Formats: sequence, structure tokens, C-alpha cells
Amino acid sequence: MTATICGSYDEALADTPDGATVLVGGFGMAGMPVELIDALIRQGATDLTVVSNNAGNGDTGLAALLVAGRVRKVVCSFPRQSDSYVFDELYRAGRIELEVVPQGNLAERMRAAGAGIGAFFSPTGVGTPLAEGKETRRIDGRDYVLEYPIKGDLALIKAHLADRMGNLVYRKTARNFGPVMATAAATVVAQVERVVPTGDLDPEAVVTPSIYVDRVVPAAHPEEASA
Amino acid sequence: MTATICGSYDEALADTPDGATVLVGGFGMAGMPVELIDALIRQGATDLTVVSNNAGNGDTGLAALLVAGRVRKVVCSFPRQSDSYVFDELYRAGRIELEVVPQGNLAERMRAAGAGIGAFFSPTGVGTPLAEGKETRRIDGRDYVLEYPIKGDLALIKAHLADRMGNLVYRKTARNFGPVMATAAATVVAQVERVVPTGDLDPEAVVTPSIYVDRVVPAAHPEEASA
Amino acid sequence: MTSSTGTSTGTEPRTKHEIAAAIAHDIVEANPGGAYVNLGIGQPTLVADHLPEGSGVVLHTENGMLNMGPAARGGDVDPDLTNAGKIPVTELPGASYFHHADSFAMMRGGHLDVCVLGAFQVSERGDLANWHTGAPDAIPAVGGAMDLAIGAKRVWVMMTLLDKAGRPKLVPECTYPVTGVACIDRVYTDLGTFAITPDGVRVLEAHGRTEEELAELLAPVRLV
Amino acid sequence: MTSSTGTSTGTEPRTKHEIAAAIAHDIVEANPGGAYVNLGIGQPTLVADHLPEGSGVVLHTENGMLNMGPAARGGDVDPDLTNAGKIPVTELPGASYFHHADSFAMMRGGHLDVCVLGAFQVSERGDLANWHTGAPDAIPAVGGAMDLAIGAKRVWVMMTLLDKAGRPKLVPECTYPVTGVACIDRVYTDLGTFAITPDGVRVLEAHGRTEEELAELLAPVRLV
Repeated sequence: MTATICGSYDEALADTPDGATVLVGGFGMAGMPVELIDALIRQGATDLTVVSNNAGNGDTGLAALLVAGRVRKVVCSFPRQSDSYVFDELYRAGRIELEVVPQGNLAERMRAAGAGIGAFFSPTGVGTPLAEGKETRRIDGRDYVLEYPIKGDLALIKAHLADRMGNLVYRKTARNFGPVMATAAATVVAQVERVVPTGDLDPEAVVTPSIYVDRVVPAAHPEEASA
Repeated sequence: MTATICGSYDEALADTPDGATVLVGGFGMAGMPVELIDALIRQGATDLTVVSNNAGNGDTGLAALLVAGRVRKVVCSFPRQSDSYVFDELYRAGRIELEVVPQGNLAERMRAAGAGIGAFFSPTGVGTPLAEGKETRRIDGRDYVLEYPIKGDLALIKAHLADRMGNLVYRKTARNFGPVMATAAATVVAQVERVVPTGDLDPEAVVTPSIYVDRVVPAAHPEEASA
Repeated sequence: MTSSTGTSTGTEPRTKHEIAAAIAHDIVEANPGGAYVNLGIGQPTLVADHLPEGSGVVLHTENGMLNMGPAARGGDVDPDLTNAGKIPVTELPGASYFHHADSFAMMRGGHLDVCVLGAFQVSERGDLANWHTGAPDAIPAVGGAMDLAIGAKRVWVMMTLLDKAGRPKLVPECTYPVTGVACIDRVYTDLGTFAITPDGVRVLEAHGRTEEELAELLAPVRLV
Repeated sequence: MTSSTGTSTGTEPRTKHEIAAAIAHDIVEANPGGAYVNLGIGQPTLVADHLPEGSGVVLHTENGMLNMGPAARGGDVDPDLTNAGKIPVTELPGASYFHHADSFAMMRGGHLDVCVLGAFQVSERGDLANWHTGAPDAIPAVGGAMDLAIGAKRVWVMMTLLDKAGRPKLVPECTYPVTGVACIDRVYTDLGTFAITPDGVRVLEAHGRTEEELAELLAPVRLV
């Protein structure tokens, strides 16, 4: 199935089921698919597991999804931030589950999901509370902890440009989790600044090949979708 | 240590020790660092383990290294080719060891070495003779075989362009094993068509970041090295 | 889903081009929105010639490219642009290049829709043998075969039903060393097309043989 | 290798800028051919201000960039270009961008030469505690701390030697939850610079304290 260029954020997320595991790109605001998150709130799916580096800032984006009561569990590396009061309150009230994962394990576990790896021995977290209860092994004189893939039902990511096939390029450090999340979810939705004609992206510089992308929503010119 | 631009292939390999494990890029002739292999033959290091997709064709390149008696063991996915008579003879005479590794495991095992992964459960090879004696595990209903990293002392790769810092870009399918081998060896030597000024490569399109590259040998204009 | 190019059961064995056309037809039919497909070295590459214009089928080559075009000719030949069989090919608009670890991650992660492979043998439970004859003096060489065997949502085989000695290649149990276990779900041959199902082997089409003749030829393989 | 900016042992405690300068000096001295360095969030970022022109030091930020430049100001601010502390930064010639899995592979694979981190505590065998105070009501948040702790050939700590209550942060055993085990090989503080060695903690420099006073302050940590 090659990618579909969608006319709206809402169209792209219309079929999101309750209970889905949703990978959400971004590191801080860079690469954060804010418009897709807003559409997910409008769409109404609930009982979600959200996998993202952070757990929302202020009252918008992920925080708004949390406020709306749609999220059962957050898997992230860094929930606690200066303005993560929405998550903090829900967490302290016991109304949301949290799995804290070291950032490198978070990325590598999604990479494993995308690459068909069943599990891997990670050098990160050994001897720490985050490895408690996990299988460890000494290999070639170094200790490792066994980590399992994190697979999404849905990934929401933000890229810079897409071509009509769904090839993606990113901008600077907004690339962050986008490419790895794109490999790790059954359905991948990318919001982009613009959709360019197929052939306009340099094949040597494509970061996310079209095979990983199911739906693309252009921001600047949504009317392009019907072109 | 940032990359050194070398004036000759010989200079780049002068310190290769006997017994080294050498990762050699290329898939067929595309991406094959022929001039570096020739320099390795001249340099004289012996008792080498060579990790490469193939085991040499005709009488040149890897085959010439094998003929010279410098290689103790070959780790590759596909030694047998229409013109791999040099390897075939050595192998049948019991004068060279062979470890056959499925191509995807070969790539992923080097990727693991570069990424600090201690070992990983691979979906490839399960139930086949190439998994015999290896640890297997059923994870989430699927069987996997445990594979370990392949780390090189030296990697010889071919790229298209380098900048003076050692950032690399490749050409088309000649990219193949280069980027992953560059992450997996203690010393990485890249032969390139040309060295361009730092800043001339698009940071979004760099494939091998300079951190992975120790020495660069330009082909077209070796006099650049002294510039 | 019905199989093949409109026809059901033929009275003549299929040529390799007819098999390739049937596979191309079925890829398109099973994937109306387009498909990402890897065609193994050898006869499976013929499938590309039968994909209709605008099918949305995108070809992957495991040496690091999506949207591979036809074989290169004359001045189009570029030694840096080959397929997995090391034959010079071309690039279509929308192509992308990636390194070997990324390319095999794409396969092993199950992102391709269909992979078509040649085979020495396929067992009735879908084991594939296509990398090694088992001859004691043969030099083992696997390439990407074991990754391809498990490297797509659906892995199909294209082969002759009988070997040169007239023995069936669809067998109760592979006698050659296997490439992958329970990984094949369909087998396209000159004499018939077969689905590997949990209950056994189902004849989808017969060509130049009746279903009864196929059952006799393949026994003791369970046909259902 | 001698430590610090030319001086050996000072009579005054070092300011954070002096500590940063000493670290910058030692990075350059230990890596005359240039170095790939990650500077942790907070005070370690000050080290960048003290790297001399032409040092060959290339800064990595774990959110996916090599050759990061100074903080962005005014019109240079680009929301798509930040460091790991989410502060807008700039790009130097020779920069490259990569995704999070590639960036952390770079760290975890041991490709960085030096990483400089803040700490709550460092133990005498080099355990690091810098992610969690252990307070029962604290919301756990680790970010990249555990990857950075094991993410370079040499991992150095920059901190005050004493906490706000005057207790040493270089301790026999971490009482806070650890970030990494036996991962720190040098500790730069206001009162002294310490090497973590297999035999114990060695005072490389003392500032505003004599070595004897440091030994008394840090006891029962073994100073060698």
C-alpha cells in the first residue's frame, strides 16, 4: 500500500481505535505533530498508550490529550518538566500509568520493532532501578540488560517535506524520533509542511523511505491533497 | 580525533597489524574499496580475518589478498560466485576458514557492534543449519536466534565524497555496507572520489557523520591531501 | 481472491513468462493500493515485466534501494547502481537509497508486502529450501536468501514443479537444508499454483495436469 | 597528562567558570587531534565557552546533531534546531543531522571521546547518580542520562564537591538511585579534581583546601 495524501488531519485519523498504542514524535516542540494530536483529541479514541519522549507541556498537544482523559499509560523518558503539570497531577492522582524508559532504550526498542529484532541486550540502565526485574547478561566482559521492542498501532510524526509517494525529509533536529517511529507502527501518519511532486526529493537524501509512510497531511496547502 | 586526509592509500594503511579483523565494504564491485585492498596487499599485514559480503572475484581486489596468503578467515554471506575460483581453491584445500552469515545478520551484527548492543535475537536463520548450536528463543510467538556483534579493527570502505572533517556521502547502491561498517571498526579508512571543503555537504544529507571516519583518501586529486 | 490472469485452469503447462504474468496479476489484485515487492534473483525478476503501468508496485532491492527501475542499457549503465543480482538497473522517480542494515531491517521488520523467490524445494508446511543443495563438497553461500524467506508479509515461490529428474519439488518435508521455516504461503509452478494453508496444500490452479494427476504426482503431500 | 589551565593547585575554590575552563583544557590536552564531545544539560554546557579556536572539538547533542554551534540569538533562533536542553542553538560547517536511534547508537557504541555530566553523587568506584533524588513522591524522569553515563570513551563529572547541606557528593557508595555503574573516570569540582582509579580516588588538584583537608572531608572515601 503506497501512501495516501490526506485532505485533513481528521481524515487521516478517522479510524483510530480505542486502546491503540500511539507513538508520538518530537523532542520538546521540535518535530512535535501538534495538529495531528489535536485531531486525535477531536477523533475521540480513548484508553490509549502514548509512547513519546515527554509527557506533554502546558495545556496543549499531548497535555490536552491527557486532560481529555484519553490516555491510560505513558511510555516516555522524561515526563517531569517545568510545565508538565497536567501529567504530574494525573500521575499523582493515580489516574495514569507511567513507564519510564531511558531515551536510548526508547529509540532502540522502537528501532528493534521496526527491524524485526525480537529483543536485544542493551548497555544502558545496567545496575539501575530501571533494570530491576529485567534479564541481564555479561557478554564479553560487559553487563547488559535485555530490552524488548516497542511497537505502535499508530505513529504520529512531523516531517518537513513529503513527495506524493510518501518519502520524507526532515529539518535539522526536528528529525529526532520521526524516522524510527515511522518504522515501528502499523499505521504511520506524517504531517508535513508541503507535499512536492514525486521525483523532487533527492533519492540520496530521503530519510524515511515511502514504504514506512501510510498517510501524509500537508500543512501549508491542504488543498494540494485533492490535486 | 577528527579525520585525517591522507596523501596516499599506503599512508592510510601503514599501521595495519597482523591478525587484524578487516571489514571490507562493497556489494559486487559497487562500493568495493579496490585501491585500499591493493594498498593492504602492499602493506603486508597477514593472518587477517576479512568480513565482507563476498569472498573475492577474479584475480583482483579481495581475491588478490587471498592469493597472497594474507587471510586466515573469511566471514561473508556469499563466497560462491561464478568467478570466485581463488576462494574456492583455498577453501577446498583447507587453507582458509569460512563463516557463512546470512546477509541481514551480517549487516545487523556490524550495526550492533557500532551501536553498543551486546547481542540480539534475530528472526533470520531460525531452524536452518546456520543456526545450529546457537541460542534460540520464542518471543511473542515467534522464534529467534541469538546473534553477536561483529567488530572490526579496521574498516575499508568506498564513498563518493568526503568533506575535510570526514563526513561522507555515497552514490546510489554503492552505499551498501559502507555506513554500517564505518560504525563497527576501531579505525575506519574511506577512499572517496573527492574531498570537498567543510561546509559543502548538506548536513541533512550526510550519510556517515565524521565521528565514524578516521582517515580519508581522495582518488581523483590526491594532491588535495596536502592542501 | 481468484488467481492468475483471468483464466482459471489451463490445458498446457505454463511457461516461465506465464508464471511471471500470473504472479504479477496476483500481486496487483491482492494489493489494489500498490505494493512494496522484492523479486529474488533469477526467474522471479521476470515478474517485473508483467506489472501493468500504474499498478503502484514499488520494487525493493536488498542492496539498498526502493523504486528500482528496469535493467539499464547502453549509456544508462552505472556501476554504482545495480540490483541484488549485481545487474545494472535504473532509478524511478520517488526512489530512495539506504544502507545494508537499513535495507535488511526493512525486510526483516515485515514492511514489504510480497517477496517472490525461486526454490529447490518447498514443504507442505511452507518450509523453503533454496540456498544449498546439501552436496557435501558444495561451498555454502546464503546471501540474502534467509532474510528474504522471512522478509515480507507474504513470501511466494516461483519454480518448476518437478526437478530435472522429474521428482516433485513440493514435498512433505524438505530434504535439502532449509532457508526458512513455515515461511511460504503460495507456490507458482508450470503445472499448477498452490496455496500453503494450515490444513495442507490447496491447488488453486492446474496447468497441463488435472487436479487428480497433481495429487498423484505430489503424494504423499496432503492436498486439501 | 597534567590537569587544568596551567595552574596546579589553587588557594581558592574554583568558580563554575573556572571548572568549565579546566575541563575544556583537559579535553583539548587529552585529544590533541580533536575530539567528539557531549556536554550534558546545565553547567557542563559552560565548557563550550572555554574551548579554544581551532581545538578540533566537535560537539554532539543527543537529539541528533554533530558540530553544534553556540546558542542561537535573535534572528538565528530556529525552533527546529535545539540542543538536548531544548535551547535554540546554531549549526557549524561540517554539521550533520541524524535520527534518535542513530544518535544514541553513536553514544552507546562508544564513539564519543568525552562526555561531561552534572551529578548528585559519584561513588569512589565511579558509579554516577544524577537522575533521581530517591524522594518517594518524585516523578521518575531519566531522559538520556543513563545513555550518557555509558555513552563515551571517558565520562567526566562537573559538580560542586559538597551539597547544599555541606555533605560530600563524592561518596563511598551512592545513596541516590544510580544512573550508571563504574562509568565515571574523573570528577571536576570547586574544591578539587579527582581521578577515579581501580585503586581508589586520586586527588589531581585541590582548590581552597589542602589534600589533607579533602581527605578528611571525604572520609571514608579512599584517597590514594
